[in-house]
Amino acid sequence: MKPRLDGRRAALAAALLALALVPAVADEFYVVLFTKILVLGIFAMSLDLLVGYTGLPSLGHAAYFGAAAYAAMVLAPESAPANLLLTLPASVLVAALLALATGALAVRTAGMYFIMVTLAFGQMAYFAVHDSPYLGGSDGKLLFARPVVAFGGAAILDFAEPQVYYLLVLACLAGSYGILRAVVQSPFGRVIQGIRVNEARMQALGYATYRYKLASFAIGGAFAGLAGYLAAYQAEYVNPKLLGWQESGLALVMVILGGVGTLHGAVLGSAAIVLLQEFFSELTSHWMLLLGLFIVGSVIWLPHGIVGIRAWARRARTR
Amino acid sequence: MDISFYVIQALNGIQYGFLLFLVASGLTLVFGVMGIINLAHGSFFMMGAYLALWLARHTGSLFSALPIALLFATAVAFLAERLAFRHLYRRRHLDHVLLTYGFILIFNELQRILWGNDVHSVPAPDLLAGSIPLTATQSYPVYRIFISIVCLGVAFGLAVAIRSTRFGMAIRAGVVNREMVEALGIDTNKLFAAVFCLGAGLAAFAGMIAAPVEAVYPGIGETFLIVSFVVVVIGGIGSLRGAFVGAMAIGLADAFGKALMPQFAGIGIYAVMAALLLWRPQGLFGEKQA
Amino acid sequence: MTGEPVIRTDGLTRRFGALTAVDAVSLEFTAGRIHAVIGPNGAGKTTFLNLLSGNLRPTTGSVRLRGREIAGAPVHAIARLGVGRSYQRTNVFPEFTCFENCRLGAQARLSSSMRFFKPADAYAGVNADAERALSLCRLSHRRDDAADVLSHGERRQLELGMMLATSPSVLLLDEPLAGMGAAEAGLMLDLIKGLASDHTIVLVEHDMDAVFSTADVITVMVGGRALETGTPAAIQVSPAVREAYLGAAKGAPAP
Amino acid sequence: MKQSDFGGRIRFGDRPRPASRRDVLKRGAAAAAVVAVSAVVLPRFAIGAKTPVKVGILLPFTGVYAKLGENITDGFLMRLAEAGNKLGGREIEFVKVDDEANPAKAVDNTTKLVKGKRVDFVIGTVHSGVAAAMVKVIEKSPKTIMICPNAGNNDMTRDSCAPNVFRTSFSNWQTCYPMGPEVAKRGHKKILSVTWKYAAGQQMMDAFFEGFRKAGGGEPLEQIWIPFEDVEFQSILTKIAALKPDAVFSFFSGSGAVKFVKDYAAAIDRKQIPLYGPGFLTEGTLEAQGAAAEGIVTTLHWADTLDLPANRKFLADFKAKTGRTGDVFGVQGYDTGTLLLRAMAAVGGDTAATQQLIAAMEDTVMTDSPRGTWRMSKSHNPIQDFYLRRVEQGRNTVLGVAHAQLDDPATGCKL
Repeated sequence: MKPRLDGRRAALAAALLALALVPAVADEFYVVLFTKILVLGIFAMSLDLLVGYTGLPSLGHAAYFGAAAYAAMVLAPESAPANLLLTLPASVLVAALLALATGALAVRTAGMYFIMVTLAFGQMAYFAVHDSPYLGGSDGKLLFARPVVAFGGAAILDFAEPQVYYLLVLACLAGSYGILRAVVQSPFGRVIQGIRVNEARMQALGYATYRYKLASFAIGGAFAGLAGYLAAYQAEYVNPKLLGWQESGLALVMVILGGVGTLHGAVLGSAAIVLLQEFFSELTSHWMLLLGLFIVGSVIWLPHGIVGIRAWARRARTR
Repeated sequence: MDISFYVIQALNGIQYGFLLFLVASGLTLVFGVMGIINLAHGSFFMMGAYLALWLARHTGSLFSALPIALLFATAVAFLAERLAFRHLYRRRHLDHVLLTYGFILIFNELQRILWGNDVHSVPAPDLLAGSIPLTATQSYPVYRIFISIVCLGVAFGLAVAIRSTRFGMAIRAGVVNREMVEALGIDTNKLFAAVFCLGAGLAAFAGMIAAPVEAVYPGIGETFLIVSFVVVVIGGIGSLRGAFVGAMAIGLADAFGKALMPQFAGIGIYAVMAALLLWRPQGLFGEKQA
Repeated sequence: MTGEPVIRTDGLTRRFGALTAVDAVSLEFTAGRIHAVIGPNGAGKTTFLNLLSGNLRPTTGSVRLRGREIAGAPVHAIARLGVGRSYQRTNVFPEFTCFENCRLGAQARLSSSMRFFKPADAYAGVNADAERALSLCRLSHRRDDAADVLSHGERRQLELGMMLATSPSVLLLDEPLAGMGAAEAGLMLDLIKGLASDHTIVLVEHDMDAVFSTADVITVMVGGRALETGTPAAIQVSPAVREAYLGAAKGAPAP
Repeated sequence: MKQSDFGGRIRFGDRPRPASRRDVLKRGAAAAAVVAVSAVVLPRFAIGAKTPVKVGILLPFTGVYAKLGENITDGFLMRLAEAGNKLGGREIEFVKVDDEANPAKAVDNTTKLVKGKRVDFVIGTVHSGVAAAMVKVIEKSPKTIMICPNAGNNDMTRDSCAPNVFRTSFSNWQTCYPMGPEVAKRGHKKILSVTWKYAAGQQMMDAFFEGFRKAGGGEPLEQIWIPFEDVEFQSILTKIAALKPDAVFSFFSGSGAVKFVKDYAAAIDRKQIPLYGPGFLTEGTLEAQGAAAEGIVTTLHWADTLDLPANRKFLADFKAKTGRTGDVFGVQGYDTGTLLLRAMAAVGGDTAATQQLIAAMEDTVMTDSPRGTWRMSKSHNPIQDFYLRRVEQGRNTVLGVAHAQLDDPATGCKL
């Protein structure tokens, strides 16, 4: 058990190092592309906590992603960069509170109804923003500039350069991964995994499962919010589509494609989707057809997602 | 506003509700009997609308296009079920979501390749093209009345079929308990294929007859899909009666909501759905969850 | 060993529409005894257990745990009061190891599991409870094996272990011997007997040999009613039971 | 891409690629994510001395606005093809990106063109939100010039005007302001407006009522706002008929315009309550609207029936090359081409001479545009004629000029 764990740690460290070197070796275009992958990676990981660990297949997760993005916009000064140290925690808090409020109702349902209720809340959030002139309506709103880290009025770190921003996003991804990994291995993590497999049994053991599901939902919402904040400043633009069901669906596709219940699979799924989109759209203007065929093929032939490929190959070899 | 406003608005709501019912009834049966969340259900509506457009141009009449388009859409559904869905019945809901999301992309892109991105409109058949003048300023299109009548007929036929045929009995059994279907000696493969095709056929039919009142445009499938989801959840998964009541409720709420409270038109139906689920988590006519 | 009843039901009734599954059942369950509930299929035994464990709400009537009304309380609250429950269908967590399954039970005794950062395996007290439960259910040799590789009998043992890890005072056992071979069943019965001294055990079981050889008290349920309660010997000779059983079900109680 | 064989789709050919990539491509697109990774890590195009001029085209090719994107592109490429596909003597390399009318991807897509593909010019786009985000990126890249061939958000050439941002189309204000006096002139008093609830709709309605008030008209009877891109109008129309206004002023485009006009004709007697709007209501949609559009009066800076030699030539050429009927979007694309050709000729193809390029564009006076004479305003928006048009037998017939050489107020622009 121990050596495998160390091997995994080494692989993680190597992956992190490789990702940290991207701005040094790659063209700005790829830096932006990778920023997108990592931001969506955080988003997908946050959904994986719900889908893969707690068994809550949300189809409205983008609501929290978008809520934090809009919080970032509202909190940003009109014509000066915002202070990351203040606005990031505040935006994440907004997402977490929204998740807590909607989750309190949503986690009372299960299965398909849960999917549908989260979809409904997602759509409500979408239309609330879409129909609000104060938030920019369907046109969305531009952000003045990327945030800075400021102490006592003096900016000490500026994320305007895409390379620097990329490193911020990478640090957030690493931090999120570390925290979420700790969470799923904690007593709390064990409980939510038990709930996913058999909620009734967990109740019979004495767990008030509702509270754990709700806590998980709120934590997932918070990390979705972190991703949303980063997405808003990556595009320097917010728009209701950030909260739309297509965005939620895409995150779900990333999680399932990567492999549920693994966390790192979610990041792989995000990388796969972003890169495939990029690759297919260079091939043909009908890239959506290729992406669709890819998704259909992978769900039929890769039931455990990308992270399942290794086990699948191992089995094929030993056969 | 005078009484005619409310009468016409009610007609509008009922007509929209009927269309929603056709889409939602297929969705709810596929949900209920097969346990499949079919995000691509809206694609069959879209397919119907585009086929109506294309065939009506070639045959010169919407009515002669109907049977061909219905046959085609059902055949596509049959193939999709045979080649893809069948392998995934025993998998998680998540895999169904992923699979059908993939199908949405495929169908939408095929639509783009075949028919492009243009907005099209399908003329109503000449017989039904007129409007009935009601007051000095307003009139009601004959075709919309026609839609309501046809849908009423289909809904009635569906109800009779479900109640009194062997196929209908298998469907009812399947909604209550999937294992029971096998115990009754029904070939589930055949039943599932039939239900899937029926659902797709209903959606395609709705798309076809809706084509003259809706502009035919890319993305029309998803527009109807999401609202149909709301209908199904309000009515209760697997319940045709629920789908009907839900569709009428949403249709009327939409018609009056848009006219009387336009600022809440977008959020309204979702708020209604969320509120209802808090009161009855299984929908109006749904079976209580274990 | 007689004393105050640990659980006492009064006029406990549950209706499903027109059907009365449990009909005005008033029983007492005493500590240190194995109290079996038997009866033909559909007699309402499992429904009765579900009323005790909180899985179902009674239509009317009361359930008192050491004098405290628990009817209608949620499952997890009743479980936290020390009522452990096993199910007809095996309910273990297949991806977890045996130890982790038991730890999940032991962890339920923490005041709260809203602990997010320290690894779950770093709680020494919880680990010790889990090890104890594992040895109680005689699966220590399977400690690090995933539950889904266990045999059917071992899974039932593990389920008992999970329950014991929560340190319950009452055990509600729903057909613990179902689907077991003779050797497995013997082991399980042994286990249950060993637990009797410091637990209140309510046993629903179809295997009559087992019931009559282990139970201290037997209640016969027919059509939702508690027909008769007594020692195995008394039940065996009760004419009312005989009649009801022979009239209502395919099998008669073993002689 | 050195040259586009016009009429077909733009290919992405002659970029140097490693052999392995080509092999992969031959094997088809079914390859998995591994391939995607290797494919994306391509060596970038080396910038040498004799490189072609890079023109980025950022327009919607999928979604509701796809047809507009296509027509703009075709008009633009047609104009460049007329000039031999050379800009100031240099070959042209096109980089075409689908913006999906998605503002969330706009900063990314623009950055991709400006920084990744290092284009000299960006042509785009249709959607106002995308255009606003483009302006934001372009502002920070003073070496790149953006020409907007459609999106009419007022602020682009008002508050947020920039030296290297030009527009060849219109401002939303321009398209509706001239209709105010026209409606007032016809004696309508109680006007109801209906449009999608978004910035463009808001700007257009404001402009119309500004004109209406100035011409002695009163306040709006009622303003109805429909969620953006919603096309279910029946209930709204029932309400309009019940309110009995003198006239309705409305803006929709694309699928919305088709459906609104058809539903309007079916539900409301247009003789009693006539319908007015900016030209988009009947632009590129007449075929789909059919008889329902007959008699609708609109204002726009162009009409297919505009009797000018340049327009007749444009329409004939467009039909010949694409098989489709030219529309205002094609014209805007076409004029964008002219603007680019003139400016590049003025600097002899030297894209580094940004100041001169900008000066040349500012001085442009279009005398041979299909829409008639127009010139660039100080704030980089066309000063142009707005025509009064009426749909007659499926075409927008020009009734006259509603407002000659109309200039946007350009409030807040410091250029």
